[in-house]
Amino acid sequence: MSFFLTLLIAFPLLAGLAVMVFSSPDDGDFPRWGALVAAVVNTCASLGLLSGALAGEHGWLLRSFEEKRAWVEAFGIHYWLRVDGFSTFLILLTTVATSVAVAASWNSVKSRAHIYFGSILVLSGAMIGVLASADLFLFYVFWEIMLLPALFLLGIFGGSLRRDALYKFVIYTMVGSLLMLVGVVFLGAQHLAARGTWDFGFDALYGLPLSPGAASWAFLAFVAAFAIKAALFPFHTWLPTAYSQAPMPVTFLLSAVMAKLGVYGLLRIAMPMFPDAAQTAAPYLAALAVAGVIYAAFAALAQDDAKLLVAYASVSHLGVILLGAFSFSQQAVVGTVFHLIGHAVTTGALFLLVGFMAERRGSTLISDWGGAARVMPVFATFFMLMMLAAVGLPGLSAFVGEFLILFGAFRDYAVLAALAATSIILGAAYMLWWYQRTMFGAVTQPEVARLKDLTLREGALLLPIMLAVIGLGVYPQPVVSAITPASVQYLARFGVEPDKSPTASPKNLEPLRHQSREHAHQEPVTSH
Amino acid sequence: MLTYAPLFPVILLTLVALVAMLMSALVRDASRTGVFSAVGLLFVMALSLQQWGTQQGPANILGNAVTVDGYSYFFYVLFCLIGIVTVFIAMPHLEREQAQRGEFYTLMLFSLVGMFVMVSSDDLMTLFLGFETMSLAIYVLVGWRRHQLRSNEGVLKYFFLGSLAAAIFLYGIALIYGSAGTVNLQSVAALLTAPGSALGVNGVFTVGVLLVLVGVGFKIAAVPFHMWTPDVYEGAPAPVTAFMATAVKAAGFALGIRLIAFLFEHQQLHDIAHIILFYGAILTMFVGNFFALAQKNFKRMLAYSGIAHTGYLLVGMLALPEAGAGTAVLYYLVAYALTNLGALAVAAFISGREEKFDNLEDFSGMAWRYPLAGICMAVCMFSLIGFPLTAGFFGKYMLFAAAFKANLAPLVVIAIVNSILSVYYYLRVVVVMFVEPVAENAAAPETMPLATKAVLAYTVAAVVWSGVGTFNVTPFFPGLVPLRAKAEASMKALTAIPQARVSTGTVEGKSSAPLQANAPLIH
Amino acid sequence: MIPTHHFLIVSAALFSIGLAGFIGRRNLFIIFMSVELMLNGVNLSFLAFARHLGDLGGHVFTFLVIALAAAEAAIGLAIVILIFKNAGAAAQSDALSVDQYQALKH
Amino acid sequence: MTSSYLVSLVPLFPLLGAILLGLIALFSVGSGEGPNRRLVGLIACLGPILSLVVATRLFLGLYDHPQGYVHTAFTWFSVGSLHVPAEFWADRLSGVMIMVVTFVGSLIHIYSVGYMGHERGFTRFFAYLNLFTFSMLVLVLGKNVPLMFLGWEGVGACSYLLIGYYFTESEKALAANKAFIVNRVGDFGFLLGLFTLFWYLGSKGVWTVDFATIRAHADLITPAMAGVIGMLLFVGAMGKSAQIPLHTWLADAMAGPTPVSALIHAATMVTAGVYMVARMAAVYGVAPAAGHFIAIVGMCTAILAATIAITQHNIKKVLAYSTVSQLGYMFAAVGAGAYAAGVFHLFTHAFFKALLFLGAGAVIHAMHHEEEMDRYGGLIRKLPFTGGVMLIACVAIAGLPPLAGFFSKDAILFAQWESGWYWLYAVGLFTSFLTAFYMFRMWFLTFTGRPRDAQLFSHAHEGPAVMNGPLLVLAAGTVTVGFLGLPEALGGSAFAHWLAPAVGEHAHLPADLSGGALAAAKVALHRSEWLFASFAVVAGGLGILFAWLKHGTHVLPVFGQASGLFGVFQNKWYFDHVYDALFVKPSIHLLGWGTRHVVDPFIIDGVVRGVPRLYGAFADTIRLLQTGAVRVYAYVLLVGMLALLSFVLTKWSF
Amino acid sequence: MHPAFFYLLSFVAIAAALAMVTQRHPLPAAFALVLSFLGLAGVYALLVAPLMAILQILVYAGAIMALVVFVIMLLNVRDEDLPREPGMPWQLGAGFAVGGVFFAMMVDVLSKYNSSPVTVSELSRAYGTSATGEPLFGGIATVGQVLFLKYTFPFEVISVLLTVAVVGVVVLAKRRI
Repeated sequence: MSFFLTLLIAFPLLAGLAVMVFSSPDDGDFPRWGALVAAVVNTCASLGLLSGALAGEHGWLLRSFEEKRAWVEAFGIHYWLRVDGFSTFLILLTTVATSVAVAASWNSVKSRAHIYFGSILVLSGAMIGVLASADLFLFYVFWEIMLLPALFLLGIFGGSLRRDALYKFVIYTMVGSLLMLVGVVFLGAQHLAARGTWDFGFDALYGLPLSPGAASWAFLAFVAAFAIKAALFPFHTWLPTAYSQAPMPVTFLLSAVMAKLGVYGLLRIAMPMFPDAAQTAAPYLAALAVAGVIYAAFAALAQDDAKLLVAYASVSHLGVILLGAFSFSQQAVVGTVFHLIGHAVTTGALFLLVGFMAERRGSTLISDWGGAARVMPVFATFFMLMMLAAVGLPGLSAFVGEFLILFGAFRDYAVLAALAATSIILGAAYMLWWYQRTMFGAVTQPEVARLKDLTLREGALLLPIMLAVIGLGVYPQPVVSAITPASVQYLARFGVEPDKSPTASPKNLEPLRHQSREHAHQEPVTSH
Repeated sequence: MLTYAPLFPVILLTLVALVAMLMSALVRDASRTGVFSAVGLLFVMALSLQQWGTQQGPANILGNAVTVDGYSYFFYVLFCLIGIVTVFIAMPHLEREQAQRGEFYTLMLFSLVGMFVMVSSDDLMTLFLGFETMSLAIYVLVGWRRHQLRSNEGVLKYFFLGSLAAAIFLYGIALIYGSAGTVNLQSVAALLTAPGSALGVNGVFTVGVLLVLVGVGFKIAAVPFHMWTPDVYEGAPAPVTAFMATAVKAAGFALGIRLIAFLFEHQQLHDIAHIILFYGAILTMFVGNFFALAQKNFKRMLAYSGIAHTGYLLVGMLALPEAGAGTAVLYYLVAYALTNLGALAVAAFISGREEKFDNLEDFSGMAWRYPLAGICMAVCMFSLIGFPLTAGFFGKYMLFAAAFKANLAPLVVIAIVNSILSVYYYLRVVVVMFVEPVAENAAAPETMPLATKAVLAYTVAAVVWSGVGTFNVTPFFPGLVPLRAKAEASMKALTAIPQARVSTGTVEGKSSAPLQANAPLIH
Repeated sequence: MIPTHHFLIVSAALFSIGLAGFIGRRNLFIIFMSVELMLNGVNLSFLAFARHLGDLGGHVFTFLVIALAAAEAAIGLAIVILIFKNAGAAAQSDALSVDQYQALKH
Repeated sequence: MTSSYLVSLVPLFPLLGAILLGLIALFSVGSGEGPNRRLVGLIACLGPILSLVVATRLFLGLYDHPQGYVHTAFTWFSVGSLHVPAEFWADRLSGVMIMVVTFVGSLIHIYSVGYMGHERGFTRFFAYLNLFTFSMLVLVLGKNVPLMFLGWEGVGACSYLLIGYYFTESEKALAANKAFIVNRVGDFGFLLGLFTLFWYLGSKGVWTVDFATIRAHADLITPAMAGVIGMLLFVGAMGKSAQIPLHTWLADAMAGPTPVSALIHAATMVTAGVYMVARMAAVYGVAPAAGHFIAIVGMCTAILAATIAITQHNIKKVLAYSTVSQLGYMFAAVGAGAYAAGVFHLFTHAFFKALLFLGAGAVIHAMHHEEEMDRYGGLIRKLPFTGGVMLIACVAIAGLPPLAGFFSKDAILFAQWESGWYWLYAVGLFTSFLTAFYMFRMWFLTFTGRPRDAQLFSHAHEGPAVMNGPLLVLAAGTVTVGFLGLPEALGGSAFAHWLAPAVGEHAHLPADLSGGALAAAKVALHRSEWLFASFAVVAGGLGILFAWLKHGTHVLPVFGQASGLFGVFQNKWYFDHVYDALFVKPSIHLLGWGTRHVVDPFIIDGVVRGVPRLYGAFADTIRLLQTGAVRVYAYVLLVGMLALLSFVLTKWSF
Repeated sequence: MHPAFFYLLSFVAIAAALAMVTQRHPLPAAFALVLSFLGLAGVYALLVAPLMAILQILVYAGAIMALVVFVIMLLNVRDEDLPREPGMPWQLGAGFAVGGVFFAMMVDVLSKYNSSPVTVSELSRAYGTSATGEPLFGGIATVGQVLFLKYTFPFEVISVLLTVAVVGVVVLAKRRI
């Protein structure tokens, strides 16, 4: 049995606690360096997951990383970790995002740095735990632990409206969590009723015979929990407040990973464990998701604070992702998981940039900016790239996922997918408008004229993100093919067979209607 | 001699109490009495644990006036644990209040004797006497700050309402005695299940049972018998509040479970109890959570929160026929006790002299001044919410699981709604302590006494440790870990009694048809 | 022979008068004595039942209750004294009124 | 054929150039002078020129391999039935396109070295331009729809970047936004078209996004479905190629540097829509209704843009609307199924419109970036070369033989007539008159008459050789390329013949004729071709005459606000006003404002905050029930007890 | 004994009880309560509970009530210390309403408690008779036997309870702690 996943989870958790406990409140350097070293080490370690993921035909699970131990035997609760195509890259994303978040907060945390950096590490560990759990109970435990450091980071280090944001955040997520607890207990009890024992292992709960009426309620309980995390309209209002009030590196982490976990939960638990209820409810949920896409896009259009604008943009994009999660075509499912990563990179980067803007100008109000591209050209270049990535330009990270989702969802919900596709117009509208108002135009404010361009540290932070943005956009196939087997497994739970592979064309290329004879029946010259 | 072995823990505890009484008269340094009490309780706990491990089945001695079974031992250990922690909360507290007197520990020990009695008998009258012994000692403890009006008022209210409840309880016992001819619960259970017996549908008996339930409901603060709780909790010194919120409530539930367990043996009584508990639980949960939100005083808030938790526990009691429900209730009691001890230990420390600063706003920013207190409070609040990796989570989880199995899904949903409501006020405490600026008027000393530190560290560790759920590991925390492991067996011992009675009864089988539908308590 | 339930009804009457006194009066002493009256009502029930059943348990219970009442009386009176001395000094009048003590509320 | 990897090389060179230049630009920030402009210019021109070399090699090879070359570089992404390789396909259609792109692109790169020589952000400009060339090449070479979409969006982004090149001027940045967003509306339709196509074909058992496979299986699509798909895809073309109602961005796009306008907004990018429709010829072949619709939209755009063009004062705006108008022609052609004619017009238009823009650039360069014709006049004396080449281009676009525009436009108009769409033909003919009018109006206003700004006039001078060279080459092209597409009467179109394997051949004669009937039909065809050609020549000539009468003879033409119908023309038919009132303002001020200030804070958060607030208020109220009076507590206790007792005693009888 | 004794004694007990709750000053109320207890002692005697009757007089009416009276006197309750109870009739009326409802319910329930009681002869047979022919039931010997054989544990518990009371009173009443 491998300890790899346990290490991956426990290392940041323990390092985080150690940073909190063994550092004096006035000391900034120890937590900073400690957290950075821990995060980077964990990032490097997590690369080990790729050995399995990229090995090619590895089947559904990376069996070599699986760990299973009894935890509470009386209730069939296991300490059971494993990863598959859905979770591998999200774990990688988490570790990388943690490192970036730590580095991005280097100078911005003035006091209580030990709590700050410790919380980030604990958050990271809990998120990896959520992603690696193969037992519903364990999943729930990690899910809840995740809330704590987020609470601290928002409540202690947040902006001036942090109390409001904190309450909203907590109320929303706790409502979701407790509803999920009902669902967890329900599933356990159903297993008990059907099989005579308690068991919370995912494998035991998939395909469990459920009583339809109660199952749909339990399904909704799970969906509520996950939808709140993933900011499904109309449960999204916590997100803009929390994202705009949290320190930007934290927002980066929340937006890049935590919001994604809601979608992950849908794909891992809510949908496949209640296939019937899921298929019944999916159109309505998809409609909500699409409503969110459009709604948040319009809201983003009307924001005058960059933080809120990006937050609403993120809600809008999450709507697209959720649409994918509620669809049952392979493209949509793979696209959903891929977009979790692709969108994480772009939105995360935008939040980082907004953070840099806040550090420089002391304000993220759009009206406090204007013409900055002349003053900080390198910043403007990075910003442009991320902005174009965020609007889903092909060849950059967000395109593939968005395309696959819309593409796949179109099969099940043509009208909804079409409505969701309006986000490519609206997204361009608010993003470009924002960029233009912030970066373009003449420099009219003396404060803007004094701004400094990107520092080396910030550039070094953005560089890997930039490479990821381009890399995922240009050559997504390795990731896509690693996700694919898991998606097949996932769809099989709904009785959905994957489409046949592209047909070798049943007939040869025939001449067109009016085509002249001498060019007919000539094969194109190909070489691969 | 060995016939009386099951009584040894009670006897030992009484001896400890008597020695403490002598010490309080003779030894000048009262803190020594405190230490002695703690050590004595440790011994009692060790003895209980040892006997728990060795004793086979329930022991009925002294003409069935004493029944000591696993259930009793469970509570012995729990009471001892609470007692020891209370001593350590009280010692620095009393020192600061300059009210360090041996009688405090003596009375606490005597009230523990009363509690021990409450769980060592099936005889209603004995139970009642235990109940009163406990109550009388607590009355005095509540009024410990005798020059403070707040404390006086608390004891006044508690004493008068307590006497009223005691009288009602006693009247109930009288009616049961009159209708059943006995006040021994085992005999009553046997009569209830005896074929052709009309006891279960006897009006006098039923009213007697209801009156007894009112008395118990008073002690566990079930709505509408809860009104005294916030006032008394607020008026009492924090260590006493801690003791009341944990030990007294646990004792009340110990009594309640015993009563309910035999009531459930009879169909009609089961129906009655079911309906009462059902609506009582809902009412209790809602009242607790609604009132708690509006509180500004921390101890008052905890009092209402305690009422809400009584509601959750009532859900568990309702599910009692279901396997695991008893375990859930007992485990919940432990979790709740640990959590409240931690929270009130923090309050006892932070509130300052005479607890002038026990309003929530006075706790503002205190987590930064006293990190351990902050952590402890946060852990306790999260445990009360039912957050994973805390004791409260497993408690709630087990309760809900049992209730689900017992087809009480509506109650579970209501309980969840209430849990959501409760998040508000629990979290506010954490927010106040961590997010708000440090309060200027705080009067707590700069350094935290060792005993307080020990208590806080212990409760944090215990709450988290039992939340991790690693029950099978060698106990790091005396009394805590085996509790969960053995609670199941203890519940079996308790609920097996009526069954054993039935099987040894005069006539085999149950003749009355409705009884058939009644599910046995333990599968 | 007087039917047992006559005794029981007398007992219930005493208990009810105790109840009425408890909630109908403000005087601490009278409230206290109302409780005593209720206990006596219960005692009567015990003895009536004992006679009815021919069982001496009721007598023992009565005995125990009397002892209990003594203990309770001691504690209760001590509390009343304490309150009277403390609060009486503070409040110029109505020191014996139970309604005087309403500081802990809401 | 061993050299098929060359297909992937074509877009590679500009990409490498773009990356290199981008890095140079990024690392030279703050280094004062910036990088060596000569070196940068060299690198910049190298990309498209190398591509041109490779493209020429491929193009020549296509003569023997009409089905083209395919090279799969790697798998872009592949999920289940959706297989999207990065696969490039040079067939005869894309062959023409890569020639246009690389040839015109190279010339414009060279021209820009001169034109942009003194601009800040020189390197950045060429990085964008190279990136554009790359995207455009991907667009035309991509063998499947998503890959084409990559190029499609890529050129859009580059267009955005280049229009906003002078970003310190807010209105130019806004023009860039507008271009991108309006294009996105088109892309929206394009994507939906792709989705419909894929899932519809998939339902027939063919899962593909590959152009060749789609072409082979287009007959599986029902006409109605093909109509829907065709319309949706055409929406994409509308955006990219500035057709009504998505044409509004192109005129604003003139905010970019003039070479950009020449390359992107005249010669290449804007023709992508036409190319796409030609690529999907098989699908449109199934849906004649969609074709008709496209033709109508095209012709409407043509005349609408022409009417606007006759009222514009800005030289680039005139050219911009001219472009829109010409694009309309192209769509009219492809709508009528005359793909060869459409693409041929695209081909010739690339030459003369690039020439016009570059010539205009030379004028603007000479006039110190003054673009308003109000201040031109008499420039032929200062800029004889520029005036000369522009005259050639104007004649070409006016449709006078034997220049390129004559043949291509004639073929289009004839195709309308042949399709039986006589109204469209009439509109086209009238537009042809307007075209000649506004082009010569522009030429006369610029080059003849008296100078209207003496100071600017006195400083005007011809551009450097690096600018004039490309003008000369393009002029030569304008004169000669027309002969590739002769009408049947003059021996038939080599161009159409060349394209036939890719888009099919537009049959001028019924297929079932033979012998004498065929010969007779041929004679009739040739006669009508002559007839219609003469109509076109007359229309063009009239236009020039009118322009001469109105503007050539006046010493000082009147400029100012036109009124009446011309007012509508000058205000671009109020499209911008309507869009602003209908879409832009309501989005921001109604929907955006409403979500931000009403729905989120009051409705949703009203619940989120309201429920807790209610909870709090309720709690604050009921806490008063705890009065603190012992007797009240006792009452509650006793009443509770009595309620309990009475409930039990009444529910169960004892 | 004649049933009239029962009704007379009951009347005394109830009337005295009523008098107790209606007195303004606690001292007359205490005396009324003593009277009531005495009446009750008589009823106890009617119930063949001589020991309890004696204890009632000795301990209850004697000791406990003496304590109460003593405390009332000790506190030297002035008139103004007594609660002004202007609305006392109303309050008491409400109290009696609650008590009355309870009483009515109890009467309803208890009146069904009419099975035939154990007869005197049966008592005599079970517990024996004294020299005068009275049953030993309820006498000091029989009660003591039961108390110490069957109810040892509660007896021990009550001793603890009394100890608690002692300690408690010491704590509460001491001048300074």
